Amino acid sequence: MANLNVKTGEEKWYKKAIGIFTRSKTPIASLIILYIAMVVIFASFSPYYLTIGNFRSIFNNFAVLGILSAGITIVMIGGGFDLSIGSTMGLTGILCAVIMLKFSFIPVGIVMVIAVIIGCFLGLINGLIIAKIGINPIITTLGTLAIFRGIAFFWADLNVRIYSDFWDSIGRSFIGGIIPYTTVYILVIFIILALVLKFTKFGRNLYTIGGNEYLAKLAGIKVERIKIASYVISGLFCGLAAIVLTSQLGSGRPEYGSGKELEVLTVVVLGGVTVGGGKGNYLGTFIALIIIGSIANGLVLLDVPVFLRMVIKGGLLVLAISIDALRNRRRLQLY
Amino acid sequence: MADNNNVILKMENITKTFPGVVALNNVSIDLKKGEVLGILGENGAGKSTLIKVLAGNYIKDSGKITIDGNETEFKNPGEAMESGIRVIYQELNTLENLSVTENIFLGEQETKTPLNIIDWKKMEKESRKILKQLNIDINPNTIMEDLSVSEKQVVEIAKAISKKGKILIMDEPTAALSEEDKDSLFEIIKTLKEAGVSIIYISHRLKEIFEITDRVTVLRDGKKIGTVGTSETDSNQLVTMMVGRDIQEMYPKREVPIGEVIMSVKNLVAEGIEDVSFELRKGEILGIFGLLGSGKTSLVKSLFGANPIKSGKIYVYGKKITIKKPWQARDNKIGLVPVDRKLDGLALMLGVKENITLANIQQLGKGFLIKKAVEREKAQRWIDNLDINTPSMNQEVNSLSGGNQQKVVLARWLESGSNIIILNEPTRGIDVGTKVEIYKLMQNLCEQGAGIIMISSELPEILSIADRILVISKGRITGEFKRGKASEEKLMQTACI
Amino acid sequence: QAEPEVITETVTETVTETVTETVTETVEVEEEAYAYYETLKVHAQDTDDPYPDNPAEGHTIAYTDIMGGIPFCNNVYGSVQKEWELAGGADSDLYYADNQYDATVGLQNADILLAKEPEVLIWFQFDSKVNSIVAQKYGDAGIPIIAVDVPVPGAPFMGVNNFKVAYMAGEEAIKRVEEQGGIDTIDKIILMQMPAGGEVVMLRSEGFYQAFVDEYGADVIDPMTIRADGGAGEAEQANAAMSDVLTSIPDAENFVLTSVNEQTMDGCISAVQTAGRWDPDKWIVITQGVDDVGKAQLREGLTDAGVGYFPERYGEYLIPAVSAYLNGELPPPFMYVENEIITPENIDEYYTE
Amino acid sequence: MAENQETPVRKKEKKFFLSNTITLFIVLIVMLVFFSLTSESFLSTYNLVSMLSNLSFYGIVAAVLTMVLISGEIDFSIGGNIGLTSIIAAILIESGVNGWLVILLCLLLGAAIGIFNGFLVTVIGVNSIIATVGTMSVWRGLAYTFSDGQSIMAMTPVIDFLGRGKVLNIPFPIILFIIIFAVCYVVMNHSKWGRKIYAIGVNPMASFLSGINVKQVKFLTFLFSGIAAALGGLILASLSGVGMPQHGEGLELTIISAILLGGTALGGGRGQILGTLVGVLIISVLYNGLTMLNVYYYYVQIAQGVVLVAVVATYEVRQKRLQE
Ligand SMILES: Nc1ncnc2c1ncn2[C@@H]1O[C@H](COP(=O)(O)OP(=O)(O)OP(=O)(O)O)[C@@H](O)[C@H]1O
Ligand SMILES: Nc1ncnc2c1ncn2[C@@H]1O[C@H](COP(=O)(O)OP(=O)(O)OP(=O)(O)O)[C@@H](O)[C@H]1O
Ligand SMILES: [Mg+2]
Ligand SMILES: [Mg+2]
Repeated sequence: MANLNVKTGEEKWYKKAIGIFTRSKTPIASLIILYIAMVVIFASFSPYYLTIGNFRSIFNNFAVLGILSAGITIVMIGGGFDLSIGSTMGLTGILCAVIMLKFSFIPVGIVMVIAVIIGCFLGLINGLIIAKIGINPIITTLGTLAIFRGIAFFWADLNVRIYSDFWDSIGRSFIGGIIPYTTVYILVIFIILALVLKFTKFGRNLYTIGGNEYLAKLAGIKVERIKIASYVISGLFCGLAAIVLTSQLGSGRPEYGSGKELEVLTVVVLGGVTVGGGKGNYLGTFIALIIIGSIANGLVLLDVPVFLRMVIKGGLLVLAISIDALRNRRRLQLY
Repeated sequence: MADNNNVILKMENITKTFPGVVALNNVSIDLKKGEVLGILGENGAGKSTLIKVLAGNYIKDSGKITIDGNETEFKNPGEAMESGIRVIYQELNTLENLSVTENIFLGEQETKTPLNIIDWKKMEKESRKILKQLNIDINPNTIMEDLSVSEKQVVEIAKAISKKGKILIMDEPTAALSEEDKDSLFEIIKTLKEAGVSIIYISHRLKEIFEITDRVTVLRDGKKIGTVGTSETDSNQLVTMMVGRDIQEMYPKREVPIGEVIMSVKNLVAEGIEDVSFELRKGEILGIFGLLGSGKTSLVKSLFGANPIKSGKIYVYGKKITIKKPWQARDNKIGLVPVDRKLDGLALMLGVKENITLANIQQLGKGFLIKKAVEREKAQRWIDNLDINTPSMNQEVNSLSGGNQQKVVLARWLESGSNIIILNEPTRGIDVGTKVEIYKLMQNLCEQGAGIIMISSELPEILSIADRILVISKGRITGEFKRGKASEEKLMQTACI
Repeated sequence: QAEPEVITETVTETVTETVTETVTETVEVEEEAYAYYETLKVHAQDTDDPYPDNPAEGHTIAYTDIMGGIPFCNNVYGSVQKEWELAGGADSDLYYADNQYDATVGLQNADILLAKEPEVLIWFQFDSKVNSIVAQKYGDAGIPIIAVDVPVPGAPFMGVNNFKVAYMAGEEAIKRVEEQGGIDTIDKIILMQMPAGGEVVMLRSEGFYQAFVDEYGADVIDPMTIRADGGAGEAEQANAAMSDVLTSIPDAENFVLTSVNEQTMDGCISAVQTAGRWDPDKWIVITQGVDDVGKAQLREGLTDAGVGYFPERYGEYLIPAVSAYLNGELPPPFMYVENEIITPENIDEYYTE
Repeated sequence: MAENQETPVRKKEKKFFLSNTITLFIVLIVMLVFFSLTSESFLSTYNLVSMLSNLSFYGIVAAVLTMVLISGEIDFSIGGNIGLTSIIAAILIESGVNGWLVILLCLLLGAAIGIFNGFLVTVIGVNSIIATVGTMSVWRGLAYTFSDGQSIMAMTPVIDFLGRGKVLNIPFPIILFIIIFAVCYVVMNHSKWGRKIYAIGVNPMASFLSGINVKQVKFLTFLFSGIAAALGGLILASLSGVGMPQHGEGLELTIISAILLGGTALGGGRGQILGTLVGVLIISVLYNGLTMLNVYYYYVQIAQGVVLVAVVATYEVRQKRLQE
């Protein structure tokens, strides 16, 4: 269905429609099937599953994950990697909380802007090291993962609680009591970024760089600049995620966001973003996000013991990605 | 404008060294408006380096580049492109998981106002137009990985001509092209020329040089030997300039007695090929000819266990064998020199020695460990026998020239004692001098009792070197010719069936 | 306050040997044998003056944090530093390492500190079983250990009696349940636990449960109890766990909630708020510890009461105990903090804002 | 003969490779000197020996994982594997199984884990990063499930010896560590199999077309990394005296940092076992020395991050200069 391998003939209109999001091949079809299967299973075992309240909680719970995966999708399509997102978010979060605590005269709106700036700045550091010195992104961000987290602990002894109702409402309010604001943010972010990828030079050049950096240089693309920009964008979304996270938790702590990187990685790779770059899109990331969120939620409703959930989550990820690998086997089979 | 009005580009006294290699030594060329300048030279002569210096890929050590009378120095390819220099590089540079359209407009997408949004419609239309000009039927929405090597090469060409430049550089654009595609390319070159575009054309095929260029510059060992008007020279002179000595015969052919059947293929069906049967004899060079996408590569890959066989039988020395994986082919003394050396043939970051012994690691001494002395001795033997030009056996193959890389791959199979050797476009991108060496080598092997299957899309080569030619079309054998009984026309006719 | 007999009885039913031992021995403590310790402790609790005779002067000790940087630990370490200086110890003679909630890190730290040959080790680590190796190493080297909050085999224990504080919290909750109209007004009792901390830490919520069972009977309590794993005592993980819990009980409205520490509670409450199910009148929330976070929660009216551990006073037990060792005396095997129930009403008596 | 006629290119290259390792050694030596000057106890035998025993369990895993990385794959599930093995070992010990049998069973478990990972990556064709991130949480989850989230005592003579025994006054884990590094060194530098791993890492397609069984070689590297992690889990259970579901949590990133620090390239083809050895030592010495100096853990963390990025930066800068 989503196999857009159109060697002959014209594209059907619906293929074109999907094609906006999926110019490169992704496991969208298997993901959708997986999701439907999950919904059927969960719904048949739990009467609560298909309630509005439940969807509300699914969507609100993956807000932070969603915003982070929005940023890293950009980085990974460009052939990069960002393991530091959890730390970047944690550091940004605690800095915002500290600013609100110590400089309470600063309007909350300004603090939000500061959060975004801090996030971008941390992303810029990653970007500069990766693009200018040319260090492998995994290594760089493995380093900054530790460094940013370490810096966040400078403020560990402060008990930074957030007393701004506005700040609190960012991650906790619902439109008409049903649709979480966070879902709206995610949708807006994903649609904008999908359009950016599809219809801007920046977006297309990102795919080129991810596909083959040398070639991108030959094609006259300003590779360094775009790479740096992609990390800044990832940092920006870490900043936004930090706002939502501290809002949902009502405090800033240095350890917030630890271990998030692997969760986010799971989402985007499940969504078809490849680790080497050059592939992926927001439709895939979005469906994967819903799947990951729904698994967590469904396992709770099915009353699966907490430790077993970890096993099942990991197992489902392996299963989904295996099905996709088998589907694409012809391409990869050789050795 | 001090210079002659006509001269658009001047490169003067360009020197470029790589660690241990002087790739360009005081080379000067000039290029006039609307002319096609050929550059000839053996492998490693410095042709690609010269154009890469021009296109901003490499920074020259010294020298001067003047375009339109202004001295310039491009720090990166982007700057060169902005000043109207377009390049088709020797290596394929396509993005496998993007569409043809995207590849053609790589980095230079068409946009529409407001907001500078990418205009997909326009790009698709343009692509269709360009591909049509090139006379090739590819849907611009196809994903690159579904194309064959030659189709990809056409897309490369389309990419270079999609935006009009002042100077168009082509580094062996026809290496992977069939005759027909070459003709369409030359039509386009002529049109561009008329429109005032200057072209630098690099090729190892003398025939093409005579067909399309106005002047030819010959390089040897990083030095410029001279520039001559194409109409005032002949191939003997050019070859002499290139190799520094006379080459008596372009296609030396020694008669080798043809012996018993050593391999026979019956009703082979596999991905890309349908019902193929043939025999290969001892001492024979069996040529395989076919158009782009006809199934040549698929065929030899199936013989080598790299393309799953659906049905059919393969006999070697009368014994039925199963080949599911390359190691089975190797153990049956079949060797394959793949068409894309860098991608499929060599472990570029390893040394010459390691690459020569790659198929025979298990034979490097008894037991678990590698006996280094054995390995050195084996590598040295083939470096000497095949005259592989390398500073040391530990040199990374990455830095060898194309011909020498090809010899390394060949050495690997000779080392493993293969006597059925499959060569897929063995002389692609290889200079005349080395070509002759490779032909001789092939015949030596035949004399020693091997049988060779050679895929080639270079007509003169296959007509002169092969003892027998199979023509393949749409995965089936459509014709078989003995040496001397075939002609270019006949081959093309049968290939189009 | 609960009668010691009651506790002993309940403990034997539910708890492992270590703790039974712990509690029974509490009853038999002979105060006179530890006069040196007692004097210094009383001095430390009463004043901020230097200890008489500078008992720590010229000595070295080592201290480990269970998880450096969290408010509870900051309070404890701060008081240890303060008392150490009051006892005449030099700042550089107080070796420090952070166990990071990680047994492997703890083992390394134990070795690193042992290489520095301190005279006493104050050991604060979350898993009591790993501690047996540490005890063995220091035993071989002849260096005494004082265990903080989590027992170390053979070492004197300082901190809270987990079961006792949990039981206290349970009784406080029951009082509120009764005020509200009895157990029928409650839909669910949620225990946000930390299995990773081992059995002893589990008592910190199981005691709470036991108090309810003792009051209303297991038939009533068991069906309404939810045990959840709130992670390693951090807000973010607890937040996720609480969201899961809420998902699984969409119809429940009135709750009793307790957790291992106040970080965890912070995560729980924010999850309830985020889910839009927060109503202070419908939640009876009792916390453990009353560290800086806990104080803030009480003052904000988020929690109803907390069992005060007074982490900022841990040093007042630990350093006198250390001093006892340094001067050839012994500290008592059990040094329990005197816990108090802290509520928004009485918090100002203990802590000024 | 040709060996001796090395051109400037080759010489420069040699220098380049030496320099990476030399850089690393210099960093290590500078650290050793610095810490022995600033801390009296740092150079004590007790400290050095206990540091080595404490790093042995993950050093072993790092050595074997280096092979996986050179072959172009990665195994993130080692940490989960360590946790699961330590728990299974503890459960077996608790139920009175003989120590030798425990070791055997746990190594078999490790092998099974390795086989499963290898199967996913080589047979199904799943990207190894994502496959092993997935299995990581499977193993970890199983560890929690079997132990109900709690630690279990793991003491029995044979196991005790594994992590805490001594031979000729040298702790046994250190001996194991040295043996396994030596074996890995010989395998990667002198064996046929090691050569295949390098070749595959550099160009899997060319290796395949030269008759190397790429899948088989990769599969085996996963198998060995599974077994090594299980051995690591056993040693850790012995060092700590308990099986714990948290054992090895976050260790994958530490180990991979050490390997990368040692100059192994992600994506395969380049790397040295010796480099990994020094990488592991640097990470441990840094932690040990800074903790000796009473430095807070988060400063240690910053220092580790800075060293990783800075050392790798010198590699890159050097390589760039070489290319110019
Ligand atoms: N990046 C590089 N690093 C080191 N040496 C190089 C590099 N590129 C080219 N060389 C060397 O420079 C010389 C000139 O190479 P160049 O590629 O220009 O030759 P060419 O004439 O294009 O040959 P061919 O016909 O094989 O393409 C060769 O000896 C080659 O080995
Ligand atoms: N693995 C494959 N999967 C799908 N199609 C394939 C595969 N291999 C080959 N083909 C298709 O089979 C046909 C024959 O391909 P093959 O590469 O053998 O042709 P060729 O004659 O070698 O062409 P060229 O001269 O371009 O290399 C082509 O249309 C190609 O697209
Ligand atoms: Mg060239
Ligand atoms: Mg082909």
